[in-house]
Amino acid sequence: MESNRANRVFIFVVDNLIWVFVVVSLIVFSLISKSFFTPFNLVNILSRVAPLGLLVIGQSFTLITANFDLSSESAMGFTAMVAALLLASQKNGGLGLEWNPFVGILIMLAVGVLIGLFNGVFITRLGMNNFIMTVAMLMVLRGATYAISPGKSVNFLPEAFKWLGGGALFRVPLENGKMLAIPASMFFLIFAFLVAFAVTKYTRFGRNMYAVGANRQAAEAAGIDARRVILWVYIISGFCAALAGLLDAGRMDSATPRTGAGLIFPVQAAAVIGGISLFGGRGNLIGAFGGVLLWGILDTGLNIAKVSPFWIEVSRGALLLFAMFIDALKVSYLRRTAIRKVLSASPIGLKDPIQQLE
Amino acid sequence: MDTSQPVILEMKGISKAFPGVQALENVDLVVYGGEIHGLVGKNGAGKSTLMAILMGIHQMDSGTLEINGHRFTSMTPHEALEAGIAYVPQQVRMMDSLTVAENILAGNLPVNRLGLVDWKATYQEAQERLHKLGLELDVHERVEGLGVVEQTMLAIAKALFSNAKLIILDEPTAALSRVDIDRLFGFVRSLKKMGVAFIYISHHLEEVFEICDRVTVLRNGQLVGTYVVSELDIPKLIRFMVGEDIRDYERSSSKQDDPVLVVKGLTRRGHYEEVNLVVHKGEVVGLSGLAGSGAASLGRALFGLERRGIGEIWVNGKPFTARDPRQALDQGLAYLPQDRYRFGLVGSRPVRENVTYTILHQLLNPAGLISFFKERTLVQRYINDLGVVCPSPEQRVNLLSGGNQQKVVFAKLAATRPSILVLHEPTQGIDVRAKIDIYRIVDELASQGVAILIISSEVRELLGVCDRILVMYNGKITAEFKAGEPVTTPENILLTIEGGNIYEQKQMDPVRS
Amino acid sequence: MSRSKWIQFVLDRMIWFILLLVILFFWLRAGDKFLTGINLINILLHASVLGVLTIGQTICLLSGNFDLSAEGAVSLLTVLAAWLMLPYREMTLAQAGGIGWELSPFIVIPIILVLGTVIGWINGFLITRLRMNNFIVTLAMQLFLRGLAFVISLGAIMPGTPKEFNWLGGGRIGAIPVSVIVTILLFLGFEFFLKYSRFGRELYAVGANRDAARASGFKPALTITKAYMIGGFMAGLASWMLLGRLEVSVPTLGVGMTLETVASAVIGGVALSGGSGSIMGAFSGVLLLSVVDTGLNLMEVDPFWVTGVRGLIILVALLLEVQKARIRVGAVATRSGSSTGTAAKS
Amino acid sequence: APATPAAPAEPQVVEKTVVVEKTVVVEKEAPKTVTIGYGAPELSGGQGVIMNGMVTGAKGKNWAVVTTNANFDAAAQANQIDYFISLGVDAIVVVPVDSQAICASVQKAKDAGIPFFTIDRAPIGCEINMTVQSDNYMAGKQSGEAMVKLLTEKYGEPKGTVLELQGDLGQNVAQLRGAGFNDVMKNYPNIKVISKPTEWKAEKFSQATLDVVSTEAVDGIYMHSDCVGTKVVLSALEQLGKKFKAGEEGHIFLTGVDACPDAVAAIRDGYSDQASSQPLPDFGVVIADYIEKTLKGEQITEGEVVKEGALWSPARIVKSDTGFMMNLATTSVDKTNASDPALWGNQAK
Ligand SMILES: Nc1ncnc2c1ncn2[C@@H]1O[C@H](COP(=O)(O)OP(=O)(O)OP(=O)(O)O)[C@@H](O)[C@H]1O
Ligand SMILES: Nc1ncnc2c1ncn2[C@@H]1O[C@H](COP(=O)(O)OP(=O)(O)OP(=O)(O)O)[C@@H](O)[C@H]1O
Ligand SMILES: [Mg+2]
Ligand SMILES: [Mg+2]
Repeated sequence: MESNRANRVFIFVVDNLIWVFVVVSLIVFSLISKSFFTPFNLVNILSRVAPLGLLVIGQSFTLITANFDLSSESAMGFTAMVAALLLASQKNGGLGLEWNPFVGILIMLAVGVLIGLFNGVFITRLGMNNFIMTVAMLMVLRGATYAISPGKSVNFLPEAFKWLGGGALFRVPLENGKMLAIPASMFFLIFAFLVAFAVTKYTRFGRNMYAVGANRQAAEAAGIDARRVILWVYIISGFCAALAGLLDAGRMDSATPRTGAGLIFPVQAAAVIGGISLFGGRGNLIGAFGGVLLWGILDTGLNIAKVSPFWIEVSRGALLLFAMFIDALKVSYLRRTAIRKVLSASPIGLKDPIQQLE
Repeated sequence: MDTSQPVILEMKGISKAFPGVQALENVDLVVYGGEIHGLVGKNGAGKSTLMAILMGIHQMDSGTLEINGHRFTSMTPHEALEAGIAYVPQQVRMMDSLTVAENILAGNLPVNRLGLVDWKATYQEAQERLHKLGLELDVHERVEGLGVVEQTMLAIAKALFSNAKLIILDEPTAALSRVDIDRLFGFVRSLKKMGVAFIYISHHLEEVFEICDRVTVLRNGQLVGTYVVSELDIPKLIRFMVGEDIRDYERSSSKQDDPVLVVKGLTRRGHYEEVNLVVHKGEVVGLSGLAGSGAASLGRALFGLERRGIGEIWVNGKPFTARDPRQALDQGLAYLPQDRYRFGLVGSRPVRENVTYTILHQLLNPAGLISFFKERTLVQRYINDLGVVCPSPEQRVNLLSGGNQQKVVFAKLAATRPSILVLHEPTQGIDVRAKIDIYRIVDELASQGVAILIISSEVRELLGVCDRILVMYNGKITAEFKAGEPVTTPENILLTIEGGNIYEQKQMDPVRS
Repeated sequence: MSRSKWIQFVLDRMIWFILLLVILFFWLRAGDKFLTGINLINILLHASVLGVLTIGQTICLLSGNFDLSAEGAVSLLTVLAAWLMLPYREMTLAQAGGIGWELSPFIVIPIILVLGTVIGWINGFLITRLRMNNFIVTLAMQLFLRGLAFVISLGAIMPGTPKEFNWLGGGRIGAIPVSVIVTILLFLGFEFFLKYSRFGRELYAVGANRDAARASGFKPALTITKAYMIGGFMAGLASWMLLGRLEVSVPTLGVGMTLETVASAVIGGVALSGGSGSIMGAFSGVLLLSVVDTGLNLMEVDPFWVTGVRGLIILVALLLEVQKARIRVGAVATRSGSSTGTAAKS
Repeated sequence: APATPAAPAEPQVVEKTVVVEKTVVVEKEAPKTVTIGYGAPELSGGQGVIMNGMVTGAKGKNWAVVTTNANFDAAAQANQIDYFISLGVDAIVVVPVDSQAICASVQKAKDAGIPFFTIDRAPIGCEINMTVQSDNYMAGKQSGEAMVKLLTEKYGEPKGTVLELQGDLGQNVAQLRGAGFNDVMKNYPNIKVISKPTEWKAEKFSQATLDVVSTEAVDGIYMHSDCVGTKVVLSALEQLGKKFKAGEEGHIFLTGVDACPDAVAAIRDGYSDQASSQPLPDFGVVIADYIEKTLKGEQITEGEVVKEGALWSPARIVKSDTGFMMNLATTSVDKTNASDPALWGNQAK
């Protein structure tokens, strides 16, 4: 009985390994630097990973259906630039139209949706390979961002536009008399992940996504219109990218031609560490959130641990390898004890859990 | 058969050609409601193609199709589903990473007032639906955690839930043990009572007699006829399928005295214990047992696919130390796996490559590259020797019929010139004619001095081929039957397989429990 | 029958025809400048480094694995090579010298090739022995290696690699650059090698069906490790080529190459799921990218539009490529219709 | 990357290890050590070295420096500045990844009461304590003027074809260097400028040179960064058989911004013609004085700053709408002054 309980606890821990990493890294960095585990810093980690998080949500949706969306980093930059151009004054790099910020937000979200629609239509209707389609889109959109700006950043955006990304929801006083601003983006991020989790877990559409990713033929045989599901996940991914653009532009109070550039690998890494399989049908959004947090903690933690900038990338790579190593140990332990069911439920992205049993 | 039932399906004059093959020519098929309709024929006779046309996967070149009175001149997969036709392939492919409940209700999950998926209701409904069909599965379990029968039954159940009236079962028993087959048949019969019709494709003719009402026979893409099963017998059916009487298989090889494979006290906890066995040169030994008896584990372990545990193994008088398949092959032991799609063949590669995977090192020219000339001649020789029917050695192997695929696996193993060949369910999914071919191949190999160990749940097959049959129960070898001895009867063997003891002379029905 | 075979033949090589179309497009747009010998050589020249890396990537993809680390290896190995060969120069300047050992290129070249291979081995070890996820492992490795490149160079540019070293990247035999010859030989060689060697067979078998490969006596773990080692070796070779061409090491060399190599391979018909595709196919993908790049350099496109136009051209080319499935279905339908002698149905 | 190199004005030997160290904390007798937060936009080329200049400057004052690298990512830089603020540093010094995007962070620092300085680039649209930079537009203009002069010498009138190898068009360093150059070229309709973006990538410098020079009659090449470009472009020309010394038939003029050691050496050797030398090495050292002043509560004043023996002298401090701005002088280097030991490009050992 006792050992059974211990075993259950163990399995629970193994199931939620990503959260173990999150907690351990929090503890380790707190021990390394006393300025890490401060309310200010923790709040900041959450708000700064918000754009990344939104991209991870979109990416997770496509990955669950066994599709890539590599274009989302460019979609984020492009939508942010479109909105910024429409909203900012000429002096600040905009077109001088100075439209109403809400119109700007609507347009930017619509552009995101359009990009997703475009990807989706090409992939589902014209039979393009999803990887290449989105790589091409990545180039087209980044190029378009450079072209419309042209090359210039745009800043000083309207307050209402900035609020979600950079605004404070409320302020709480700290012991040292300073006020801690609780950023709206932090709540939005958590809210977005909850919504995304709810969508994937509690809507028919969400379950259809898993079905399509797990086995497209079987899903189609069950009357699920796989092409429609895939079209929709790309639309959602485009929408999330636009939201990420909104958060980023708000936080930075500007849109730059390079906004979002180079985020795609961190996005995929966060999703995969969080248990979303690159091969579809596995993983959940809560795990992906853990992946995002871990990435954010490493990012900040390494700076705070005063690792030299020259060494930061090295350390990040090494830590990532270490996390995967622990995961591999887990898998091999499970293999030895042959707890096959746990393994197949395990939240770190295995290609084929059964194969790992061999 | 109950002719009072309405006609569900009527296919008339169906023809279909593939590049280079006339797969079907002018074939008719009529199925009534509540009927289990057998569909038999040699490998490549066109059974799967006919069904693919019915399912809208292939388009027929000519012919008509009527389902429940609706006429179709062409069919899409979607229309087929709408019309109530469901296909359960041999390799059931479901949404592995999702739970049983979700697989059942996919695309139509119950929602609450807010439009959100109601998981409690989902599990409950799935449970109830399964219960109504008399199927008890844990609906919370992921499908990848289920066994093969459970998956097949689940697939049938799923089809019914989407209002299928006619379910096509394509070789559903190929990977099942007898116990599981009984479970499946029980399930199918109970559904038949509810008015569901089945088309049942199988190479196990006894099964056709066991479960089918009528049977349609195809030969080389042409219709031979449709017969009421109770008016047929096996030899007749075989004659219809093959077009001639097939000479019964007779052993010609004979066992020699030198032991090739010697296993002493092999033990792996939880799988098998204290296994002792000897296979001699030219001898064919059968090994049978229930699922979980350890027979299959033993085969895989010998080949190095699984851990082996402790104990001694000798091959040709030398200690057998292989830790992986490569070493096993090098030390003279070859293994034919049960699941040929997953372990036997690389489906997307040509026949030529599949045949030579095991012996590439022998085909190298002085430059260390593969000599295509040597390879082609060798492959051609095996294709001729084993009678593999394929348009060319460059054909992708998964486009061949089942029997020919199995021959390719044989060719691959025979090419290594093994001393001992372990065969695991070698005739699964293979037609009667090809089975005989396989037996001949086995016999031929034995007469060349290869020791052969066949692990199979088909007792009749073992009786026809083996010199000796060993039975495993609960991880131990519990009985040995020698060919030609009076105790060596199917009944006795089945009894021991199920754990009984023939010397206790208990009168019990050995075939079914 | 012969007509359909011919259609089949064309369809199988569709990407090459698309390549011709793209060349035609640039010829019309950029005028005779484009179809000059020297420009065609330039196209091949630009295809060389990308090509060498794509060979490595393709081999990894064939085994069913990604290699995201090669671009990191290029960063590290170029920096390392320069660092070992160049004379010492004070580090406080934007340009720096090496560590001061001034090793001969004949020592350094083997070092980077071996190091590349070792990096590949480490990838393979982590993925096959420790069963870590290949995507994350190689991504982490990329970060790690690029990080090391910065640690060694401190971000500085190291100019002036020795003549003997530059031969591969910058040398020419007549008008033809050595790197072009080497790259073409490598593509042909690897195409041949994968077709005729034992390793090639293993690679396709392991990529297509790992379990069956194992049961056929192959060792998937070993094959995958070898694939990564080839990938690493190619990264070493690409580093040598690139550094020799530029004569300057910058720690950011190679940034963004992963997507390009994977894209080239996939454009050329290599499946991301493993076991299908060919080296020459991947070459066509590489050529497509470099034709587009060179063409854009000759057409006076607004610099701000270059990236976007590049993406668009690739998109259109692929759109043509996917049409082949439809053409094929059409061709097969008419053929089977005629062979049964029945009237074509609607 | 654009080289904005740093060599201390008083040549001093800086050990390599100094650079590698994450922070240089030198204990002071005073109870509180001053800590500076330094944010680099990236570390390749000159940027890594600017950072070392800052470290050197701080070391001279016995300050600690916390350094970060944004790797071209404006958002990452914003995060790092948040972190400086939470750390409570005494002053923040940044080379902005994006001059406009930095303003949100400037506001945060202001709210927290931390003085804010930038090096190399001024912010656009917000006010900070001070910027120390050299004028990139000016540098581009100098190179442009030199190019015009060279073309006029060759043809007797300003005409010909010039290849402009641009940096990353999303960064205003590249934009200013481009604008300075092109504003000169605009006046000469017979000079055709072919612009190719390189994103500061050495590969692309090489590729664009090979493609354009082999198909067009190019008379001159202008590089947004000669640190990255000189060697690469020369080796590309050599591969095309078009590498000639000044005065030889077929020589292609080379001008560029930065005046890195190679570029200066190439001018001496006659392969290159002009480089606009930005006296950037001293940024960190110069700015340290003004940080000290600000921390002591003293006012920075407008006016000329002269320092004996420094090429950046005389410099002017002016008050602009983005705060005090100190523009260090840019020197146009050609064969007449290429051997001047005061050029930072000649200070390598
Ligand atoms: N997609 C295809 N392309 C070309 N030929 C095919 C294709 N599918 C089937 N064939 C050929 O059509 C013929 C009929 O095959 P089919 O699969 O219908 O036989 P089968 O009766 O189902 O055999 P088995 O018992 O082995 O399953 C065979 O000669 C087969 O090789
Ligand atoms: N990977 C595994 N993890 C845990 N237990 C296993 C595993 N594989 C098999 N077993 C258990 O080991 C025993 C032997 O299983 P195995 O499937 O090898 O039996 P078998 O005799 O080979 O069956 P069959 O003849 O039907 O193939 C069974 O009790 C089974 O539940
Ligand atoms: Mg079949
Ligand atoms: Mg078939």
